[in-house]
Amino acid sequence: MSSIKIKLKEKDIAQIDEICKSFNNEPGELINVLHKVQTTFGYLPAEVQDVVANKLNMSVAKVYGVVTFYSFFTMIPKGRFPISICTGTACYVRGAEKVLDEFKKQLSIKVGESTPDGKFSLNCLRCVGACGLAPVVQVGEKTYGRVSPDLVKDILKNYE
Amino acid sequence: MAQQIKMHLLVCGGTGCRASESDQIQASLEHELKVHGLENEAKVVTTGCFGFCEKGPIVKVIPDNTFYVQVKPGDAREIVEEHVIKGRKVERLLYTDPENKEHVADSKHMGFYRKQIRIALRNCGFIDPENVDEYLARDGYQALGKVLSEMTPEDAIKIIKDSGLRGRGGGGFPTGLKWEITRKSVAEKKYVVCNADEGDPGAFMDRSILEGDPHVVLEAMAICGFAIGADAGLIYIRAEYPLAIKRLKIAIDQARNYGLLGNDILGTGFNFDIELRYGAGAFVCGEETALIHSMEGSRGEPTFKPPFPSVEGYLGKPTNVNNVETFANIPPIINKGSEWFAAIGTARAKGTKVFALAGKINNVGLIEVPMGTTLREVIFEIGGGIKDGKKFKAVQTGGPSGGCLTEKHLDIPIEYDTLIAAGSMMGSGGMIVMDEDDCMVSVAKYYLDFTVEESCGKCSPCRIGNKRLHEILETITKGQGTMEDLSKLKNLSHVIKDTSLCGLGQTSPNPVLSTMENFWDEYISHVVDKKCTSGVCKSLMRYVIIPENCIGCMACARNCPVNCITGERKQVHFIDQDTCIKCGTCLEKCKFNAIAII
Amino acid sequence: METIKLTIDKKLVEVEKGTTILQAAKKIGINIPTLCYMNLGDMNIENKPGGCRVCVVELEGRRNLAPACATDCAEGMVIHTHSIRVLNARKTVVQLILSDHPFDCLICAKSGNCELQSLAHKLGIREIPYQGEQSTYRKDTSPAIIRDVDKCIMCRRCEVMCNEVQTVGVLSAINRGFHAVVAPAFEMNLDHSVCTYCGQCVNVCPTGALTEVDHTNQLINDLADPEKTVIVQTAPAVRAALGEEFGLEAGTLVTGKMASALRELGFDYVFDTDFAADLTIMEEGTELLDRLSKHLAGDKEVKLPILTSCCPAWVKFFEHNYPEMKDIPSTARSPQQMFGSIAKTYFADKIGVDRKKLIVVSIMPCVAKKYECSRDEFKVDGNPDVDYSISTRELAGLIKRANIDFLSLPDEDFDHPMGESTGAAVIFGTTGGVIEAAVRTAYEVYTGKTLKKVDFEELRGLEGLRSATIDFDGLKLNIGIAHGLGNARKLLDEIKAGKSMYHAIEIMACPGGCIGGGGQPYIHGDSSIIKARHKAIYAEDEGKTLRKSHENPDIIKLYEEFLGKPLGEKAHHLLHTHYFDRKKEIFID
Amino acid sequence: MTKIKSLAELKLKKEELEKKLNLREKSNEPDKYIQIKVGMATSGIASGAKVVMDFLIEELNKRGIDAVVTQTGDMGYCYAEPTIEVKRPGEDPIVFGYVDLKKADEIIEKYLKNGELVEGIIPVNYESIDE
Repeated sequence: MSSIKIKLKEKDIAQIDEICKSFNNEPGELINVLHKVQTTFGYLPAEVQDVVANKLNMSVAKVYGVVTFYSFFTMIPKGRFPISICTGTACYVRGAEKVLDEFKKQLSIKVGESTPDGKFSLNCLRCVGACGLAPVVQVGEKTYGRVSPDLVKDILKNYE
Repeated sequence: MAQQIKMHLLVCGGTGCRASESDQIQASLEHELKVHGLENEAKVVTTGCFGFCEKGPIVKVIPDNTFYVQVKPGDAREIVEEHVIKGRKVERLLYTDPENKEHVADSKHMGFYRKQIRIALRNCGFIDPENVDEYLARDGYQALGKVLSEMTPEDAIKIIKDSGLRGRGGGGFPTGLKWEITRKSVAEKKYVVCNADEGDPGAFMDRSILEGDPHVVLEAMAICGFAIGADAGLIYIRAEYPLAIKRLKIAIDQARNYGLLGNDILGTGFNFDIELRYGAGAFVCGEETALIHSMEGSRGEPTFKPPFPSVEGYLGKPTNVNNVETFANIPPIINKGSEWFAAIGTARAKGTKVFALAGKINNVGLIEVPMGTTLREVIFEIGGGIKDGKKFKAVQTGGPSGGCLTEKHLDIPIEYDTLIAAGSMMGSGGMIVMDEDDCMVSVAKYYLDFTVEESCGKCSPCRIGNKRLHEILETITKGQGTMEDLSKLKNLSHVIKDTSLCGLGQTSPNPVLSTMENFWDEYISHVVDKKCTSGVCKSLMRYVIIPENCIGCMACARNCPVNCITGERKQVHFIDQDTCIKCGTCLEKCKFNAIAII
Repeated sequence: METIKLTIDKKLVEVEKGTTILQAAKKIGINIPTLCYMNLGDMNIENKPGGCRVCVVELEGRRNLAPACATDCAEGMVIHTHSIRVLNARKTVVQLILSDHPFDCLICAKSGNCELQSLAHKLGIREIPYQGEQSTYRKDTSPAIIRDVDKCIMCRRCEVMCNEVQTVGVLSAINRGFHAVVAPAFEMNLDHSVCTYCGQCVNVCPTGALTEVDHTNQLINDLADPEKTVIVQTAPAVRAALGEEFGLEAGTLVTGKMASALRELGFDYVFDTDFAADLTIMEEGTELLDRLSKHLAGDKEVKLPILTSCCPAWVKFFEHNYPEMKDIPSTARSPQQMFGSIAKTYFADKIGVDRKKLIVVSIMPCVAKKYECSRDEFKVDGNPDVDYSISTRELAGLIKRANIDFLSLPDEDFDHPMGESTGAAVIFGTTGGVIEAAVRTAYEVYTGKTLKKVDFEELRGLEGLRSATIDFDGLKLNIGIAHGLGNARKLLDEIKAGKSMYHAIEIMACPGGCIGGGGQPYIHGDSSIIKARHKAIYAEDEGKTLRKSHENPDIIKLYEEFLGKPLGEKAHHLLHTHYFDRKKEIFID
Repeated sequence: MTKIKSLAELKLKKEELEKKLNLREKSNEPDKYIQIKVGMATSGIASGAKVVMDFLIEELNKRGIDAVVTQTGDMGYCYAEPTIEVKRPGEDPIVFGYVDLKKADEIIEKYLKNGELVEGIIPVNYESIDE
């Protein structure tokens, strides 16, 4: 998984340093650190992982091993409006797959990708627990319930 | 005289209802009360989940137990003006009984609640989870006080053992015995871990408890700490549960402020504190050894047991891991006694179990029933039966580790062993109901898709075997399966179960095996007849024109995105099967029922 | 000791508590097949992830099958290791592994040495019923090691070697599920990573996922080129292991046969790295005494301890991890590089061949040596002092390819002048040897006395970390020895913290020293082989008439004719080097 | 927040706090308590029902009687307003008409405390006004 090359600024490194320090530079806190760092940067580019590894005094291979293990962590920047489709069982049996297909079609991207303009990104997630509203789609913080494929266009229109 | 609060308006603040703007409902209600000068007579309380997620957002009016469903922020004014001021219920917001089409005013009379006994969920939808005082008012921390002041650790363990409580997270290991083993492990440091990494797709009971009653988990963990000799607790919680995390953080602060966590709890000299650890999206971390590795900052790969966490767990120290629902049962057991608890349920499974009802069922939601309740009672009485009057086909219990049960299993009492005997399992309590429109081969494939995605990759049968199972199922749903594939499925499933390292792999073929066992005909029709009777498997579907009904209006041909429909005006049309992408547009556009799926 | 009685395949066995089923079975002659399991008992290295599930056995009363490698015996267990259920499961598991493995066995570098291949053979697998998607990854070729991750079976042995034993931390399991493999961060190329090329990962890889870069074809071409004079040097540890490839018992010395095989292969001169090892002692020993005496005289500029610098993996390790201490190791080049440097100057002049026409090849128990000779500071106008390095394994392959009946070869001697060596040079091949050789010379130079006994038993052994105090006629010299980079790290951290008590430290990257090098014949988990090689090295030393480096007549002559004196200007130029700060040298691609 | 330093303090704290939750606690199991419904339609409010309801809640609380007081819409006895329906646990409900503060006091003292009937009962033939 190679990622887009970025150059970290001094202040970014200072920010990562601060996050690591807030966890006492403890290698056992790696996952908590990565959560915080991802919240700050939006994703976890290789350069950021390198700094984290350095600060926590662990191998960057291990950091990468952890990043690639957990689906919550991403090395690809999310779109400005990240779209997440719940593919939990409740949503699945109520047609989440068709909704997902429609999003793919409308946006012409695959799961895990972002639109070329960086506006939308598409991801699946497992059960947000709003099974009463199945199928559920989240766009950023906003949750849409009982989404059917023909509603997809309308949802996307909200972000024009 | 000072006005006394005579009415509580409980607004569900669970994730499901929040997703439907329940926080705005709360704000609107408060606003309306203020406008009408009623702030001192009625108060709005945000609670945890009521369980009846199907019809959320829910507002419940106390003391008359009026249960308003699918409330919108704009309904606040009417509720205040009609109900609070005039005492008239807002009829249109009341729940309608699907059986007799009548409004049900009092939640006590709803079929959904009638059969439930709430122990783990007793405070959910009842108290404000962000207010420790409401928890204290409901016997909160009394059990901890009792244990610390009046019992020895052995006494506490004995009560839990006698109660017959078994782990609610999946395996059903006796909780008291687990505590005892951890107590007996000698070490200078021990840990209590709460497994809140609920990962079953379609299960949300742990989240609801954490959101609706976070203190019960803290109290139970402290009790466990005292019993096993630990002074540190960790809650491993999914990062996907921001609301639960927020409420846990508030609860931990409040408990610390009252001295119910921290040093010298209730003046007994007992120290115990709790920290949060976040999961990061890995289902396998529900397995306790994987969970521990994840808490240590590593890849969440399971390790072979023994050693069990009770002996060698977090940072190599004895660690007691229980899940949220298990912990939620602890304080009531201590308060009311093991006999009270043991009297509920069946001979081999005591107490209650929380289930997340979802799928093609009328009342999607969270329920708690005594062990031994039948599937029929749960699905048809509490769950209100199948949506849109369709026919019940199967119920999947136990999440990706479980199996699909059918009509013939509906009357078995739900408990750990009976479900296993029927080819499924209790799991964490997900219950997905399927109807005649669900293709069981596709359902098995769906679960394998999940397992393949969530396998950690450490052991070869799970890493490669599940992938191959999924591929074979894919072949079958595409209509390219052979009878040999079916025997491969069977052998592979058995070997994966037999050889996988952890519970994930040891159970991942269950959806395949149980659907093969119960829906063999469907497999055969996919493989031999090349037909998917539920009409789910696209490749096996054919859209055809019924010549008798076709009037040649050309609506279908005009709308076909791939132009595979030909025919002159007023002539019978024809669909070219090689080009057809089975999008279904023609079926939708035809006004004359001239298109059929075969 | 508490014992346990159990039944395995109807045989009763009594074992100590804590014995695994695998060990108990072995005790009564039942060899349960394994794949990911690795136990280098003598080196204290164990890999027991319980991941491959090949060693599963049936345990009566247990719901599922149990991995024999990870399951402890318990009283009264009844175990079946080859019931139909076990055989079917084991076969299916291996079929699954094969279904995600390339089918290029015939041309795989590991063919014939592949544990997966032999397992498939042992289990009688004739078909792979479960076909499907295969994982594909980019092949990564570095100066020393090739990674072909498609062949990774997630046994995690390399990960254990790289992280726990060597603490290098280049390799980690990455991704999840079907896509899980072992790879460097960001799947970057090894040459962009902090890899030391110690090759311990290659040594333990059961398949062809990790192999060394092959230089044999280049060698065959050079040997056939009439324009070129091709000379060879052979490291001491090679002669103690090469015989294994020809079915000889581990620990059989084949120095003479090796020399004669090399001559048969067509080398123009067959020399010995041991010659350069003696030269190393002259330089490094002198440097030690120099720094020691300055230090004792109170010179604050001079730092102790002095660290050996013969091992290229170790050099790269400290360049990455401890660059702030790069003035501590001896500046002496490794024997391989000293040999090359002298060969392409002194010897080239002697035989009147231009250095560009003189091909210097080394036979090394090592893969890092391949990298070492590619380092820029060891080149003159782009021409490397040592052109390339061949591993022990590659040499064995070449001998076989050239139809040489190794076992019936006569014993021959090395050529002169660079073939003469002492026992001190031979022991370079094992942990503790370099420092013992240095002590032999330094003692006599420092005290002016002749050693009564050249054997310093206190410096020998296979413990990962050792220390000894040698009495230099009143001066107590504290010596530390580490082999395995994880052990080295411990000593380095001590130095960094200012807590080191040593005057001199010998460090070898590989467990056991060069005898356990990354280029040696595969031991397939049998660590007794390392022990046997260790013994053989000391046997060779003992058999030598000359056992102190400064007594090597050709070395004496070399200084007289060419170099002048140790640490002199010419020596400094040709035999010493400098180190780089590679801390920031991580590229992300 | 001050720390709770013993089990005894915790019990006191609970007693103090549970009053605030009493309303919900009682409505959870209303059949265990006396249930009073006050007719609160427009006409009821005009005739002083709200005053009566407030009085009942206040006084029941003061006099230590556990009861669930709810309001309900028009009971259909406009002529007799304000009206209240009282249901003692296990007994049939009774409706009182023309309830003013004095009458309310009498109902509390006699009927609620001792089960003595007081004047002003409206004969009804249904089980509960809500159903």
